[in-house]
Amino acid sequence: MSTAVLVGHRLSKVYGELRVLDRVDFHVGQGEAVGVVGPNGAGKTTLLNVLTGVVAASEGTVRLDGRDITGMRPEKRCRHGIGRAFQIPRPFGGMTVLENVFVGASAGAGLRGNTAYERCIDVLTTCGLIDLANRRAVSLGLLHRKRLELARALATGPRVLLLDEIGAGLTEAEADQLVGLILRLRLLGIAVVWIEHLVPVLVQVVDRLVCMESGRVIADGPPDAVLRDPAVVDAYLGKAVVSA
Amino acid sequence: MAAFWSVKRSDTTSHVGSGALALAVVGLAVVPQVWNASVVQQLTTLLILVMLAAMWNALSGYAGLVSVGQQSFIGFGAYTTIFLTQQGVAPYLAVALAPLAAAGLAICLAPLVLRLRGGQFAVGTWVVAEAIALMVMLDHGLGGGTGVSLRGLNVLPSHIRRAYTYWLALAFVVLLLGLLFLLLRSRSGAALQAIRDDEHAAASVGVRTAPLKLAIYVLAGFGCGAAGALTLANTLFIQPRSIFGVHWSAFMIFMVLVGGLGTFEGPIVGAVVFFAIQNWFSDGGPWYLIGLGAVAVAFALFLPRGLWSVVSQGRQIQLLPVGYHLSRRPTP
Amino acid sequence: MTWANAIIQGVLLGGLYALFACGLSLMFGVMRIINLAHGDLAVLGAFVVWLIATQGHVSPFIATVACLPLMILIGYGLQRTLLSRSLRSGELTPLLTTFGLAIVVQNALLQVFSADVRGLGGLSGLLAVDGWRLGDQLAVPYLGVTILAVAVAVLGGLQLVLQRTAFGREMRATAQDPEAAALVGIPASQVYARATAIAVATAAIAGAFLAIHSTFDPSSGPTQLIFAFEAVVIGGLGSLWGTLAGGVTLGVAQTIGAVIDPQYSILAGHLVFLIVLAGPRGWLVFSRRPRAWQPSGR
Amino acid sequence: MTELLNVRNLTARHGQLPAVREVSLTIGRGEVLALVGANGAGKSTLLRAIAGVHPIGGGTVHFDGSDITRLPADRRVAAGIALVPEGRRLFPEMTVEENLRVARSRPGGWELEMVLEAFPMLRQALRRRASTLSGGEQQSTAIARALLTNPRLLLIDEVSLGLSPVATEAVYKSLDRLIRAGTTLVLVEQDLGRAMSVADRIVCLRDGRVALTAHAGAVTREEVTEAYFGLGKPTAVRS
Amino acid sequence: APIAAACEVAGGSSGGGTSTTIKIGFVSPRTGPAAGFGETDAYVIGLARNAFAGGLTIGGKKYDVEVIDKDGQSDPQRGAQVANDLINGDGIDLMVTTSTAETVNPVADACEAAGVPCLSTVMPWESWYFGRGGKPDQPNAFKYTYHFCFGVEEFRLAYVNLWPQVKTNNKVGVMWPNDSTGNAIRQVLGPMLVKGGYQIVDPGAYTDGTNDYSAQIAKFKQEGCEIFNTFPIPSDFATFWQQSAQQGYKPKICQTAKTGLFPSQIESLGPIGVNLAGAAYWTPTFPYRSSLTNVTSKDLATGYRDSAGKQWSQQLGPSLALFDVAAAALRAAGDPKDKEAVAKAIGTLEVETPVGHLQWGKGPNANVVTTPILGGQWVTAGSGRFPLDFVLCENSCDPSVPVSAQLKPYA
Ligand SMILES: Nc1ncnc2c1ncn2[C@@H]1O[C@H](COP(=O)(O)OP(=O)(O)OP(=O)(O)O)[C@@H](O)[C@H]1O
Ligand SMILES: Nc1ncnc2c1ncn2[C@@H]1O[C@H](COP(=O)(O)OP(=O)(O)OP(=O)(O)O)[C@@H](O)[C@H]1O
Ligand SMILES: CC(C)C[C@H](N)C(=O)O
Ligand SMILES: [Mg+2]
Ligand SMILES: [Mg+2]
Repeated sequence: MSTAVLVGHRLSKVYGELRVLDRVDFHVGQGEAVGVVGPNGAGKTTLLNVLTGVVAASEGTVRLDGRDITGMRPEKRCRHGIGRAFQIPRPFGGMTVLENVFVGASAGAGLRGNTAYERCIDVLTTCGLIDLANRRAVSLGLLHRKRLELARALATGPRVLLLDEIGAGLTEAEADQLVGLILRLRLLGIAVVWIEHLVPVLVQVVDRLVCMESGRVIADGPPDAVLRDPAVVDAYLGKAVVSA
Repeated sequence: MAAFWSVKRSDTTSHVGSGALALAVVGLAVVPQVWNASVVQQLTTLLILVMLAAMWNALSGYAGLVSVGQQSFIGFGAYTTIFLTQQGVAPYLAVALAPLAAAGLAICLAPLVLRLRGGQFAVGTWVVAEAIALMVMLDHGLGGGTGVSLRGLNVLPSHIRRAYTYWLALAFVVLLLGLLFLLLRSRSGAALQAIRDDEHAAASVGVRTAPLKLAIYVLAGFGCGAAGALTLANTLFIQPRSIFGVHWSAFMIFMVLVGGLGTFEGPIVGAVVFFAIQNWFSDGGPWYLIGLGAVAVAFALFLPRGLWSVVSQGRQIQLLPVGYHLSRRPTP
Repeated sequence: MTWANAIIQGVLLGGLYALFACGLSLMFGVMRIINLAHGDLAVLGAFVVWLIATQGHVSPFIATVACLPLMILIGYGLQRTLLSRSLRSGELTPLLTTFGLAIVVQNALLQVFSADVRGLGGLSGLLAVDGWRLGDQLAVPYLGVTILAVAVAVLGGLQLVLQRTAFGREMRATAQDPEAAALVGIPASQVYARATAIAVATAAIAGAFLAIHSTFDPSSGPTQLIFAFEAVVIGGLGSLWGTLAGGVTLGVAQTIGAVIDPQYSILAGHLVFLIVLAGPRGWLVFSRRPRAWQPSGR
Repeated sequence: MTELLNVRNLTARHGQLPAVREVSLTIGRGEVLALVGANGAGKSTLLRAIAGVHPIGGGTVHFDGSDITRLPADRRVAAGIALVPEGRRLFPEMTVEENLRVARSRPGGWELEMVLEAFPMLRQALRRRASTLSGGEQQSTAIARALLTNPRLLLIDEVSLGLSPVATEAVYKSLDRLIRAGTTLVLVEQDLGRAMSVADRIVCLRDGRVALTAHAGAVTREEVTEAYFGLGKPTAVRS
Repeated sequence: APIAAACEVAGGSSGGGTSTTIKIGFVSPRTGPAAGFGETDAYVIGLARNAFAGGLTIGGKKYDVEVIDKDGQSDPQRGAQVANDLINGDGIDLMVTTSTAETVNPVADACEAAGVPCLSTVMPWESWYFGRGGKPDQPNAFKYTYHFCFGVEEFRLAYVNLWPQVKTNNKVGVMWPNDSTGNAIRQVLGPMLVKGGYQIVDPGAYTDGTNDYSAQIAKFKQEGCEIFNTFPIPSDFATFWQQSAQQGYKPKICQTAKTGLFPSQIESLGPIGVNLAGAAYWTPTFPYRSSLTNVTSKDLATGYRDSAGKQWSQQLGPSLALFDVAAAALRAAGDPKDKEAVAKAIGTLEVETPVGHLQWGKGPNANVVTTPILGGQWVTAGSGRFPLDFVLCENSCDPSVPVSAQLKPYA
């Protein structure tokens, strides 16, 4: 089990009455892939928001490589190697797909000139967007937008990649491609945190599965173990049978 | 895999375009020698309009900052020029220095103004302009509400004065468009547009939003300051009410939207159109203005993406290439 | 005493500003349109009222009521012809449309009515020129009270409509996402047209009272526009009560400023506005709200 | 089974590029049709065109015998067509309850209480601004909102997108109720197994064209997946 | 220097050269806030064009005369721009301009800078001379620009001869805005009136477009000012005057300037506008005729009424006077195409115009001739088609203009 890259310690987020995150401990190691599941509204996206700094934690700390980054602004965290794909895609509509990715490569990874272009081309190719490179992002359908989210995040050259339901709505074939891609990323030593409701897809990739419910982590461990955990089953899976 | 592809920033049209623009500048530079006073005077006005349009476009077209208050800097530039000349600075030197003061003002205003969003920003900037105007009116050293004339230019023979003003205007246009072009072509250009489209998402891919917005805001302040100072040099008399008037913003909106928002070339086209309308139809009194309004409405209805969109017809034609284009390498 | 008087006058002046701002607030709230023609539409209304009052020899108030149907029609038509179309192409396009509209209206009025100054005060009898005198330094003008009352009625009424009625709910829904509104059966274009109609009607009312409060000519439109915008921004988007509060804040700031030195009157208003703006974000308007399909951080 | 919706040679473009090309299909009353296809195939555009929120470039749409090709979206809702659009499109500044109440409902079975039973997670979110909802909560609200218009034809884009397995179950349960009530359904569902189990008929789009129509029982996963990407022989249209 | 030389060629090539047409440029506000001043222009320019139709014979040479009028849109930048177009584009030989600092100052500046003779009127000469940077100790600050108009001294004369006609406590409440007129008045008139035995109550300058004046009103009530004087734009005065009525401030004399120039500005006030005191820089009773058109003041007013269907306005006189002076100057120059000569000629000119007998050199400085402004009052018209009438109550600036009434107290 490799050293933890990104660690969240006793993270909480409170909105008025509502305790969306409740003292969550979370960590992901180098080259490790962690799947996050949980019923809708469990707090998964919020966890990501807190880790990326889009939302400030009400309490708790976030550490990257042991360094406390709790107060750090999102753009800074990104440049320190935290890449993030939003659950609901947020492309830069006015710009082309290529330019979207270029922003990631230049602002996020700090690349310039040809190295930046090479990065863009790689990423676009791996995400299967290369043929749409000169299309304006507004013109993409939902799933292409999701891929663009992924591509843009990859372009920032993250060491930790936080993915929020980028697989949702993929056809099986497309899902397989995605799985292949994530596996390759892991080989590159990139840590992956992947929120996904497509458990069958998830289990093909992750070493560890975390299940949240109403702001708490209710299970954390090897996928098959977690999926068999009765708490997880009735909170999340229902009678949906999953072969891990 | 990647070997088949390459990113291009410019193509033949843009090469031609850039060349043409360079030539145009050279051509413009010799106008005072070859053409008569009227042309020089007119072109000076046009150049000032181009500056204004380009700056407003930089703000709203590339950074999503829809300002209704750029007249703050126009007026500030003009009055700084007055002030400096009163301190014994040579008029043209003053005109050249004033924009820096305007940039300074922009830096001071930024902390307040740049926190605002959307319509809030629009109205906020407008109010700031009005407030500054009122403060200037309080200062009778600057002529208060009476307004003041720029004295001291009269010592030069009129044709020399005209030529100098013109060259100064031309120089500023080249400088500003140059700066803008470099900014947009640099990595910051893409980042700026990202902010315009979705500030949150931009931040989460590592874009430093604050400094970029500041940069563009200050640049626009500088540019409008220059336009103001030159307007003074061109018209010699100013009053707070008119030099800080919101109609400047209206004109900028007109020029940019008619030309084409968020394109480098559009505002220039728009400025020319506006200028043409002003000169050809202005003797019609009310009718001229009615015409102007009608044109604005017509464009909004039938050509909302502006004239430049017609030229480039969706295809990303750019005379000055600021975009990125992916193209397949001829595979060996 | 002068202070008390200043505050009273300020509150009443605020009523005028709020009335003026009402239409703006509505149009921005519902259609995200910054209507640069608002002031000139108000003056147009004033001219219509003036025509009716002088030709028909009726009191300005009857004339105002009489002109409403026309203004409603104008507003409705305006939205159906110009605005609806420019709304389809980008959020800035309406800015161009209304700018064009503004100068067309203003100069058409100049062409038709000449630059002569006109007023309705003279036709309003005592109401315009008298008030309750509470001591020699304290006076409460009938007109100011009337305007404030009308403002409260109009803005309050509309606020209730927006909050409580189905029509209001549909209006807010359309404001936030016209297409989605259509998908739940709301005819967006009609909602817009109604909103514009109401906005223009209130503009006319404001114009009429402006013409009673002072005099007007074709170029008067823009002069009050900025105060109206300030009121809207201070008050908070969609909240017409807020707009009322904003107007009053502005009015009081100006009258208090004037007591210190007449030159500070308008300046004080602006400064207070900027202070409010610089202050806590919470209740401020206009801030770009995230769209449904991209809530912040999601 | 008499036909409820009849689409003939429907074409829809985004700017220049055609996203739906001359698609023809008919849907019978009470039928459940699963619309599948790779991404970018044109599913959403097709649904949007049927719902009237995407300009129709060519062809006709008949609903219940009457031509609605030129009918604006809101009138189609009144006629009984509802769409749960891609990306939910809730009203961000309104509470969940307002989002649900704002729907102009035709006379019919669904009331607020019933949808809250169908989507229990919404109950405690009723007073919350829609913009603060989680992805799944938004999806549920969107479906609930559509149900409240009491549609005769319900079009759902990406049904289970972002829904947890339990939530998905819940949604399909409520869909069952609809189906039993005789509502006609068109679903875009990427979970093929799911699609084939609920649907009577599968229609697969490719590059905006119908690549395959088949009765759910009469076709294998393999054949459908082939149709997705147009591998192998041109797929026979069996019925 | 080579550059300069090069421009010399270009610069020189502008203008009409040696043609036999004289071009006169005319700039005034026709649109925008000051459009009221421009209402009569079309008629006056018509008269001038007719008069020039036959051309001018100067030094035995016959010249055609062309009048080109442009709209300054009540905006300085616009004014300067049209002026420059006239100078460089149309190559005018002489510029005439009128009405308010927003138009006159920038046009005059443009002419001074370009070396084109320019005549202007209808804005107090102090804001014209000092506002453009002339210094009190400078006898002739400008080489090409000349001005004829009343100044503060004329206002003083009018006031000190008008106000005694009603018995008051000589306490004058003043509202002078922070604009070209207001500032000139505050600087000079205030002290003069004090010397004249009046007590000035000045709450301080205010900004045009202010919507509430209760602060000032309160002050005037406290001090019990029985005379009130102001130089506001019409809408501001309306606001103020109504609030005064509402809050119970009724001076015995309400002396307005700028507002009250034109009938509509008073009519629009309704009843509270009647008996306001005003001042006029021209009325139909001015016993002079236009030397160019040979039209008498009386005919000027009736002619305008018949052609425009409107009541006479003070603008008629000075506007026509501009052309009288223009013609005279061109004649006196010997060579009308020689801008220098024309400018010089104006410096020593004597002309008869509707506003009086103008004579340069006798004015406060070489560039300015002062013209009268006479005190009077807006009263309900006994007869005729117009509700109000302006009657002169004093003529100290020009005794040859008949006085037709006594000032009545306002309330
Ligand atoms: N700004 C906010 N104000 C109030 N409540 C909020 C806010 N943001 C999120 N919530 C609530 O917090 C809970 C967790 O939201 P979150 O998006 O993290 O859930 P999730 O696990 O991502 O669910 P899903 O799988 O559906 O995306 C939800 O109930 C949501 O309504
Ligand atoms: N707004 C738009 N402008 C231009 N082109 C668009 C737009 N929206 C979609 N397209 C294109 O139209 C085609 C069909 O898109 P559509 O979203 O209908 O496909 P889809 O089957 O729904 O894909 P997905 O499964 O990703 O939602 C795609 O090529 C897409 O890129
Ligand atoms: C007539 C004067 C009292 C005012 C002058 N016309 C001006 O507006 O400058
Ligand atoms: Mg989520
Ligand atoms: Mg889709």
